[in-house]
Amino acid sequence: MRVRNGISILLGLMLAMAGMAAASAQQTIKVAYTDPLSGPFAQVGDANLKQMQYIIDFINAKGGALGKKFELVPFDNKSQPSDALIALKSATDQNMPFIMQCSGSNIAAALIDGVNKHNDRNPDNRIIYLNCGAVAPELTNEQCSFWHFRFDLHAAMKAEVMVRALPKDTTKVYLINQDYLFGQSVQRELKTYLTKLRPDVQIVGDELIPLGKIKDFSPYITKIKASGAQALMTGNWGPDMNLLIKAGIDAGADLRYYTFYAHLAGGPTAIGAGGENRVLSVMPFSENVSVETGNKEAEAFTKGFRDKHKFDFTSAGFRTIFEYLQAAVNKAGALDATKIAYALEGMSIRDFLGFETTMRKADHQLIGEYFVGTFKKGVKYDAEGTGLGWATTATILAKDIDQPNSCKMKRP
Amino acid sequence: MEVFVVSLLNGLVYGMLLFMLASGLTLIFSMMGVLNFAHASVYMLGAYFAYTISLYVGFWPALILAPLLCGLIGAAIEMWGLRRVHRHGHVAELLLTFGLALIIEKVVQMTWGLLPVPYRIPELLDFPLFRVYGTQFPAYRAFMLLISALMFGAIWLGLRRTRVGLVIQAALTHPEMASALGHNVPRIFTLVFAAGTALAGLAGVIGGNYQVTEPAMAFTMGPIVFVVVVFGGLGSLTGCFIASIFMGLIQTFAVVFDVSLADLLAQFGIAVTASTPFAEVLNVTLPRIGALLPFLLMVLILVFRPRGLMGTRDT
Amino acid sequence: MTLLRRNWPWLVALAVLLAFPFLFYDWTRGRHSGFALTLMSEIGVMAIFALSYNMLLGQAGLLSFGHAVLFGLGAYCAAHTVNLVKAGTIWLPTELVPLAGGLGGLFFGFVLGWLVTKQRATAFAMITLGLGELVSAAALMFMGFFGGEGGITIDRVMDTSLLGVRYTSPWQVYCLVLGWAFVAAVLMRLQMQTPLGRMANATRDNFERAQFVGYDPRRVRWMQFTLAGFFAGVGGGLYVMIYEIVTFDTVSAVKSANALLAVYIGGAGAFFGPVLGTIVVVLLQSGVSLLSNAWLLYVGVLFIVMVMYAPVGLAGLIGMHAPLWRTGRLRELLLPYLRALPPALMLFLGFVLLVELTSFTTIGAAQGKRFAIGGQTIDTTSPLPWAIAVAALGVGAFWLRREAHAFRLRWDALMEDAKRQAGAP
Amino acid sequence: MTVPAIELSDVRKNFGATEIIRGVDLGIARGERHAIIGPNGAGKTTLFNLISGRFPISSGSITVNGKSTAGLAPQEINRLGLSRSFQITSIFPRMTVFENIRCGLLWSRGYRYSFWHLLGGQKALNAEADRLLDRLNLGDRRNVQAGLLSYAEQRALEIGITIAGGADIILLDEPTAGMSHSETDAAVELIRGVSEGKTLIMVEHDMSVVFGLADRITVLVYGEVIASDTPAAIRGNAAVQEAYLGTIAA
Repeated sequence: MRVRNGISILLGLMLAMAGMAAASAQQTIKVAYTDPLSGPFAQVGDANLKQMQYIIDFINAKGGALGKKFELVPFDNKSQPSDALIALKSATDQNMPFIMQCSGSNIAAALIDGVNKHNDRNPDNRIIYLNCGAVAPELTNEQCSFWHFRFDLHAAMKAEVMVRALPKDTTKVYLINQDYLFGQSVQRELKTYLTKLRPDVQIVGDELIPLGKIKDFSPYITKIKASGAQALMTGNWGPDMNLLIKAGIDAGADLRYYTFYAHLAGGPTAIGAGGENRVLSVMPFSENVSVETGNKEAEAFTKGFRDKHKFDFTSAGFRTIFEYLQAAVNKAGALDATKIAYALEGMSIRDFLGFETTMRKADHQLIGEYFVGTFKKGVKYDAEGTGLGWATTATILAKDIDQPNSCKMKRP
Repeated sequence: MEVFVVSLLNGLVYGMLLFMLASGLTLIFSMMGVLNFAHASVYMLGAYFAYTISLYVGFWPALILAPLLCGLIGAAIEMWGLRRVHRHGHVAELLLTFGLALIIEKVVQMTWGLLPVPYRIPELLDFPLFRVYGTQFPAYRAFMLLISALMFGAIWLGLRRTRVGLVIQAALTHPEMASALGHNVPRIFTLVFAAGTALAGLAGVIGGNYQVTEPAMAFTMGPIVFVVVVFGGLGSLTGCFIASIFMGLIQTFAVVFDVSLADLLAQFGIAVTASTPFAEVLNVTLPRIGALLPFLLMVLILVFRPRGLMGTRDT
Repeated sequence: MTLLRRNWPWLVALAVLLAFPFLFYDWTRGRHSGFALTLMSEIGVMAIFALSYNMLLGQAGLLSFGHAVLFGLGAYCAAHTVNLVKAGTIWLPTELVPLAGGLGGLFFGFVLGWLVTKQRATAFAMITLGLGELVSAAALMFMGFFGGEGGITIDRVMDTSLLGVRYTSPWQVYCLVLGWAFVAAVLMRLQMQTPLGRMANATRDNFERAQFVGYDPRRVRWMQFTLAGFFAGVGGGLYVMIYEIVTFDTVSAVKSANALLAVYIGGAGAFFGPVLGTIVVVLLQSGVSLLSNAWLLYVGVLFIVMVMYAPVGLAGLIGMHAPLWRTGRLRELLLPYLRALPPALMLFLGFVLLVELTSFTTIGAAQGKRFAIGGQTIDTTSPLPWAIAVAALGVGAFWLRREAHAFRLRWDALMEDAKRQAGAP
Repeated sequence: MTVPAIELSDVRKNFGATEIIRGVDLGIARGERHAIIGPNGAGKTTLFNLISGRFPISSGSITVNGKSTAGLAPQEINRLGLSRSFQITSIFPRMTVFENIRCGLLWSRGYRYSFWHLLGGQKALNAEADRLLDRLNLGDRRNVQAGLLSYAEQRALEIGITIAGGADIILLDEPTAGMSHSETDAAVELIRGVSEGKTLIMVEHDMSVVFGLADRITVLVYGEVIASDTPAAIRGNAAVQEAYLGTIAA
């Protein structure tokens, strides 16, 4: 009896689900965007979404592509690869030509694999994956794909940037990273480039910590101090970075913190004034760059976001992605993923800060300039209302980080 | 020696923070049998309340007001939530708090946003108290130690010297006895739950600026508190205290000792190479798994001694 | 023949589920909706997972916080198996990949079960919690088996199919999922009626009594845990077939919590409860999360409402109507239900409006979204929508209370009648 | 000389510092109906718990059907042929009456931990469970949830579960406690019937039940056996009169 009832209800629910089916005509160029929009990492996706929306409005005001406007369609992937793949299915159902994702190399790996298979199996309904921040080097090396384009430097390149920005008088460094694929590769690459570019630097300690499990970093600071390190290099993000730096500042350790992510949303707030002149971050963009280079157009663009959102524009660099899209779609002349992908590879653009960038044909890795900023008082645009902001201390040009790759690209 | 002393101090501070959170949960868990999943959420609420209050009237009033608010919320949860589902058993109670944890996280996100809030240490305490071998010991940590020690003393006295305390103590070890003694059990339950959540709130007030106040802080702190409570044992505040300090110290010292199972085997003349079975596991060093040790210890102690370290009855 | 007569609902359900995706079929382009199929496949997998979880919670009274460990490890086993098959090391028909996952789950269920089933009740729950944390941390640390953050990827197109299907389209995979889900559900249903299944109930009800009828409760728990591991592993194997990747998320606490939510919302007491719960939870997660930022809040509130007012779950609520159905007086409830509907709807809409308004002023607005109902943009800063929301909430709640009281009286009277009627012959 | 059903020699049990059972020696012959009586706190139930393996003994030895129970778990003692009921009703409340009885039967009919037999198809087993239900006068309550039965019915069900497994030694802990007169009479008849040809040991406060059923009676006072004899002898035993019956008579 129960079973029978259960089944009839099940059927009823399923029918209700049918009501959710939807199809829409293709009036805009839809870009599916999937990142965590809920759960513990919601801040990442949330911050990106706001900034992209602003950029897209800007690009659309400049004409969009092929006379159509770009439209961002967000999907919450809850940091789960399976949900990202469901988002991919949803995007292909609606014939969206692009899917974009920024956070988490595990999800990126799943998406590359999923996009490859989908495009293989459905030649009439292909999709391009735009990677705006998943940085595992593997993604454009062993796992490289014709359908995947990465618009951020990968971990090895960032490591090189960090090493190049290390001042001459720093000779003892300590490496601390999270114990998973990304952290491990940062650790490895930092060592590689330290030996290669700075043989004078001594690595006095290297440490892997379990991801997101440490609540008190004081013991690590004690250990780091005991090692006599002058600088700490870390790819940590989120609480693992915030708590690490806080613990160091609290203990009064005389250290400089070289990070990958201190400039991202939440970082400056968590670090606070104690990080002045101590915290450095490797970044694709800082609002103060345009001030420092006197680029009025770029400054107006970024200021517009601040005025509108009362919020830092840390990822204005995403504008480059959409400028590439705009150019590539126009060049391809049709919303055809294959044609757009061919148009994208090898394309070069002078970005809005005035630097040359190239989408490397061999591995679909964007090579562009990168900055290292120091957390300082007295800059024009401060970060998160802390009164401190990022002053550029080093600018690394594309040619300096044009690392080789091992990609064997298969083209359709 | 230097590392040892500093680590000892750090371990103590962290252990005391854990104790502040865990003591409330021990009270609740031991007496009502409720494994309160929302406990760490209240800890988070405490931090956020303190942040907001300190924006208007400063840190010191927040130190009193925020825990009170948390206590009120706790009382509300007990009276309108837990009491209702009590007859459906402990699983239902646990699930209720589990649902509350989900809701509180979302409500915090909706109220204070997704990013960390700038909840800072009061300026009065923002200076290094003393230096040990060149490492500063911030005054705020000493303050944390002081507060938690005071709290421990207050609970201790409260349980020993007041009438309600004596009833609670009796009920801690023999929950079925309290009602037999003719006490208003629902009222005592409400009181204990409110007191427990207020303690969590207090921990939030002084832990929120020591760590980072953000919506994920409950999620990261939650499991470890359970570990402490279960490890310490049901019905024993002393056990809880020892477990907190122990967990604080073990995580601190695990960082210092750079050894792995492979090193241990090497002592016995067995060399671990890449081709050894499970080489990957054997080569893991202690600092890499330091933060996981509490979970390992909890599993082990539950398997072999389900009443925990000093528990008066089985979990 | 009697078998068919008694079990026709199962077959009807199977047929309907097979036909169902065609509701989403895109006739203009001549293809299935990949989203709908993947979502339904996901429901199938999660339903198996939830049913296997209920083998512990519902059947044996064991509250686990780490069931995803078995699911995930099963998935990893299946993924490695597929890669071995692809490499030509072993031969296995594509259709039996989930079985490889199941055997993996069985193995880990047996090994880990030895540890966790030493205790029951809260101690059991805490051990599974700890174990879940340990395994999910290990999954990130050890590259060999778990493949690190990137996980293990597979290609499900294997050329070893027994049916000659290549499983390139989501539709083919959906059929595979449906088949396995059906088989697994039948097996789990049957397992309930075996001596072990019954003794699991017995140890849940009264483990001491079970001892004094000759059974070792621990052994019962262990075996039940192992079997639950098998079915969770089958689910994991199917997961691999759908997504062609398995990452550390599959062993995470979030996945375990999902099973718990599904089972409890659906009802642990009835066999189909977890399936019902899975549908609700997956739709909330994948459907509502597209519409609303606050979906997690809705899940939490739904969950709490269920725990407080309907601990028997959705299936239990439906089951309560069975006596009336038998006596043919179900339609007498129609009017009371209809009367309770408007206030309930009002309460619900008021609540949703309030949540959405709040969510849009704090999170949504910053995202540059507009709050629109039926194309009409709503200004979240004006007091009117807020007043409407609060009023709807308040009036709805008050009205529902009154209707609920009337409903309760009618219900009790009907049940009393039904009981007398049932007792009469 | 046949092996006694149960033999206790110098059995002691202490909880912490308190010694509850203080050196009990007791032999119970096969086929005997044996009652254990004594004032509250005498340790009767504790003795049952020791015999059935619920608690470990502190010292001494217990044999069941000639085999020592040292270190055995309750279920292992059960498999030696000993079954017991509880003072506080102990059934499977969320299962039906029929399933309760069938659970009692499973082990002894060799089903063990099987997960491949479908119980619906085990005709002999189900028929046997139904026969037992009829004997317990619970036939018409067959499909009711056990937790919903009346108190007396639950007690009857508990006896049913206890004897279902076919154990030849049956321990009943206050089987008629809390029953009305008519219910008690029915229960006594039931116990008399089901213990036919078996060894029965029971703790009971109702003296009419004790003297109506028992072949022998053991009197336990403060953890010590002060007398163990036929009902008639016990009735006449001065020490018992003094320690126990006297208080009731007075």
